[in-house]
Amino acid sequence: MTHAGNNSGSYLDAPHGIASWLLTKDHKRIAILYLISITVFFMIGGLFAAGIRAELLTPAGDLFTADLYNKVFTLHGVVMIFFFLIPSIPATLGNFLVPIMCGAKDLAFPRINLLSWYLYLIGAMLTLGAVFMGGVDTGWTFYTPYSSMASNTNVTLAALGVFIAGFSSILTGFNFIVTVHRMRAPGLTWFRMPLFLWAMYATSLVMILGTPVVAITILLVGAERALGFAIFDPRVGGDPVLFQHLFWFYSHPAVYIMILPGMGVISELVAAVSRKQIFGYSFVAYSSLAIAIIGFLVWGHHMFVSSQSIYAGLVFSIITMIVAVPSAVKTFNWAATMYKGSITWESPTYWVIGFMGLFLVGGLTGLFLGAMGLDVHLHDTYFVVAHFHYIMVGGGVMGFLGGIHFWWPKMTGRTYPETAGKIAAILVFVGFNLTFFPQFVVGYLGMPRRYHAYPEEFQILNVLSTGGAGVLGVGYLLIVTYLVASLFKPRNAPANPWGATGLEWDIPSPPITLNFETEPVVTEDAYNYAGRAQKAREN
Amino acid sequence: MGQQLEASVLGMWVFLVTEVMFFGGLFMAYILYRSLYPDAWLAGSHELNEMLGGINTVVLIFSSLTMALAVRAAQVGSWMGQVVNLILTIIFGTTFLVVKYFEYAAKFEHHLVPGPHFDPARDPAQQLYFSLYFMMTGIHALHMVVGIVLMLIILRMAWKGRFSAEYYGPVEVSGLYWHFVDIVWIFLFPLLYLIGKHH
Amino acid sequence: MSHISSKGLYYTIFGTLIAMTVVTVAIARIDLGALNTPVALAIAAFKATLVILFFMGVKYNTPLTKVVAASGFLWLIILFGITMGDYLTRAWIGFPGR
Amino acid sequence: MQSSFPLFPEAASSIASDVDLLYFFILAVSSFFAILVSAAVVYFAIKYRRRHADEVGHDIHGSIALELIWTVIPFVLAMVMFFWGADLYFRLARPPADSMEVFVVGKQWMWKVQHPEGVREINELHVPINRNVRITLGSEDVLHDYYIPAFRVKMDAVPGKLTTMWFKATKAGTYRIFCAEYCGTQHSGMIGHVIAMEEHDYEAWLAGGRTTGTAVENGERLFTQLACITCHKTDTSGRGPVLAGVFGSTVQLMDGRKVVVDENYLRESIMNPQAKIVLGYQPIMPTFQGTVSEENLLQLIAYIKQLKAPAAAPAAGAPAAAGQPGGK
Repeated sequence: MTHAGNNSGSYLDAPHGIASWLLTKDHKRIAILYLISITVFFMIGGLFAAGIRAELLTPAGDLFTADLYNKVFTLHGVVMIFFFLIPSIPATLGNFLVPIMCGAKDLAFPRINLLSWYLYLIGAMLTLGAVFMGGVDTGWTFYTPYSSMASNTNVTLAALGVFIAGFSSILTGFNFIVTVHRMRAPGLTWFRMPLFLWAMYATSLVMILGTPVVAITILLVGAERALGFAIFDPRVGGDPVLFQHLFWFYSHPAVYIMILPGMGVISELVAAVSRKQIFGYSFVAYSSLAIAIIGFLVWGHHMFVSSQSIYAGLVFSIITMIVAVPSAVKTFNWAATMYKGSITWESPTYWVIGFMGLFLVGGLTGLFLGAMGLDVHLHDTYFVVAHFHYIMVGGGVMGFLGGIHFWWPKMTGRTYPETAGKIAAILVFVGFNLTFFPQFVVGYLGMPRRYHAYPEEFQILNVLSTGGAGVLGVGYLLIVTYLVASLFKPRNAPANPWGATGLEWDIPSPPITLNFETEPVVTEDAYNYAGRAQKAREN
Repeated sequence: MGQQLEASVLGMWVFLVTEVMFFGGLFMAYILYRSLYPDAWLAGSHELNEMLGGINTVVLIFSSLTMALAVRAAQVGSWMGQVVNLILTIIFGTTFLVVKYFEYAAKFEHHLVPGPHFDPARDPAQQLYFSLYFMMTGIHALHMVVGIVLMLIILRMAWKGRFSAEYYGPVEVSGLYWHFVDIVWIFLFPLLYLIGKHH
Repeated sequence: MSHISSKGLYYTIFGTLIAMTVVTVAIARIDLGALNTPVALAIAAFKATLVILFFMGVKYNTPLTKVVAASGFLWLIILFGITMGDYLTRAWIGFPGR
Repeated sequence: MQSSFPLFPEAASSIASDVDLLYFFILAVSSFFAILVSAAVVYFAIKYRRRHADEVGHDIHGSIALELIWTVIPFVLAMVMFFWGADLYFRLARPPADSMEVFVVGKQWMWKVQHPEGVREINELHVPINRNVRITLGSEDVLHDYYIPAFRVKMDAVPGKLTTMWFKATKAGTYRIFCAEYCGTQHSGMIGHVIAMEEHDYEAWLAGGRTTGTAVENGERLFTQLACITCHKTDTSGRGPVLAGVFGSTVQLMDGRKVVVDENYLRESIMNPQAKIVLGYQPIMPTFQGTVSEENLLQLIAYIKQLKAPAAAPAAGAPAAAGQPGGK
């Protein structure tokens, strides 16, 4: 099914001009706007990361001053988390695919969708403003009383940026929830939905229930700094640990905002590269909801040594162990999906396997940290740093890049060189492991995080880590290069290059502005490869 | 139309859930510090004017009634009903803010604003009470301002006769927001003003 | 949604809300001991429920809207309950900061 | 101190090898599943590779039995890890009764240590081996965290309250101390050493240390200097409660609550006296916020802690019955 003739009506072409993009209400164009902005922020965050790794090449703090180093790691965290990871998959692939997978013309509230991008931009600009006005040095966690009383940096401005970006995220989640509830095409029942939609729905729940709490918390820190109010101030009896409760009430679930979409992408990719119904569809679907909901009950595992009550610690620890189970269920189901599949060796497969390898390590090392007695030793060491990078970069970014490689022909109408795609996936996988695996070892040795200088016995592992970061950086640059280069080539992508099922593959690449010429009617389950092949044989 | 209205109403409810959680952080701090410092809370609430708080509660309940009637007027297609009730809603909302202004002014006068000018003779833990008082009522008042602007827009649309029994979504959806802001105050009033008035 | 309540219903709700406001102010003047706060909160919750059910029309709305409205309060309980669970059990072990 | 390229930290406390054992258990379980799943994925990807362009996979939808198996097994293993970890954590949280006490105060960017005998040190901590050491931690400014990797112990120092940690060193030697909670510019410079010594070496070190009186003596001096004594008299004629025997007792507050007098209650009563007024007393005590440093505070607490109720107290039964004026 090639709609070469229809490409003139593609969403990329009409209407023309910058204004038509900046004022667009088309979810696909907004996805592209987001894609461009988060790529820019990924590069900024990556530059900060390179700075961190360069400083840690030697034990002495010789590249940056301590102050500068603290600002660099703070901004690495703030930029990567709030301006890259949280919007990464939801605002790009999610924006692009949620309406199409629902069989709808657009999201429920297209104007609010555009507003969310502008809020993101305003938040990002304020935070960048804080960078240019001298930076901020509190760590992305903004812990009080350091952030409210001790730091002399631009905390208020950076916090305001994060606050506003939070609303951008809320609006995205809100739009997805209403869209999934109200805009599904006839016949698209909940259990016929692609698993990516389930994952986006679960993610959106976390966004709307958690984000407002961190927003008000950051606002309170702002009020302490700007107005002299006392909320967490220990001098008048305020409790800094309350800040940690409120902060992690959002920021732990926020980890699921970063990983659930990646899981959704991988569910799609596993089925497509294996040309097979996903194994245990309903278990994978429900596990997304379970992770989103149970994930709200575990925040105190960030506080095992914070002077939180040990009994509260018990509750948080046991629920943490429980929330590991749905993640394990997903992983086993993905692996089982490949059993007796028809597995292609095109580039998306490399990302799928890479994701599984890294996510396994990330998830399993969470068990070390959930076990309280062991966490006392590991808390705030490089073990934690390695763990969450395996989850958020190994899981989140691999999922994001896998998704980008998979849907790139659909989004842009272009194809990228397959070999380059495979090499990039291997480089990222190898570079990533080389960067972060040594950090588990150095973490168990006791190297604390956020250290500008460190004892000499940790050096060799840090050198390995920095070397790996170089490989990782080359991998990312390679991807940006060939994807951007592909934009200058003619649009030659077929409507369904992977032979995958799903409404998005039934429409031309790139899609027309209204997605569908006629409203689609769904008559089959998702991933009905066997059924379709059967039908093809009968015809 | 029904589809669109349903989506908007659902959307507003989802948004209100985020609002609940937004205020939830403040209430969390309130619960904790009140349980830790009951005496400071008692002393703090004695500085609030229960009469003004009570008047504002009644004013907001009036505004909720006129809001509900405005939505009803739109549903039955009464131009007059919409315009009159919306104007009343705006008037009540503004009254609330004026009263609030006088309350705030009194707090400034009595050195009850937390920070360097806070009355040093008072138990420092009262700074927690007044910080929360200003944050809670301040953010609530900000929501009132947004609500009033929203009502002005709706009033303009109603004036032009944009709403009918077939199309009244914007009135209904803004009404939901207005009622929510009222509900927040229904909790703030006893929690901030009425603690231990028997003393 | 398409349900239109009678004006009479709105006036009745309004009257009840005003009455409950008077009651809560009056009760605050009586010392109920440990019950002071629970009673004040119960009255506030009752008033809020009236507003939600009738003025906001949840009573006549879809089950989905009811679930959404309830979820906000459920999540509040999670936030309050678990956090206070920490503070209330802090002294149990008898070692400071544990 | 160690080889120049260690891959595993030294284990020098009574709990360290137990923590390591849990670590190796989880490591073994994790490795097993990581290798199992990775191997399966790679094997499937090769074995079931696509042979021709329009081939599709088998029509398999799932298996309830398998789902149950891979839900229940991880769950059971996770619960084992939970109980094991919780058991260790409770041991780490409860200092044994016979522990010797050391006070540590974190301040941007140093660790100030006071031994009960009066010896003080900065960024170093001398302890005897084979004795339980209980550390009471305070902070002068922001959050810090006292971390001794070789002992596998760590605890936040939280401004506004005191926290506790303990360990028993088992091997003489010098080990690193880190600040593990980010605390500003020189966070990575807030490091030091624990010097674990044989008992007799420790005694010799203590004897050779310069001291300005024991913690209790310093506390007593402060108690007079700050004029605490004018209100907190030894008999009930003072405007503040009698402090003898108050530590560990339960007192009734003005608002009807009862609290146990522990280190944090004493601390709060000095820094923020209005917060919890004992029944029968006026809220007249001034705050000592800004006047008393965390170190002085720990000395005052050490002094108040050892004040014993007069032996001939007429009150029969509990040393300080509830309702009887207690702390302030």
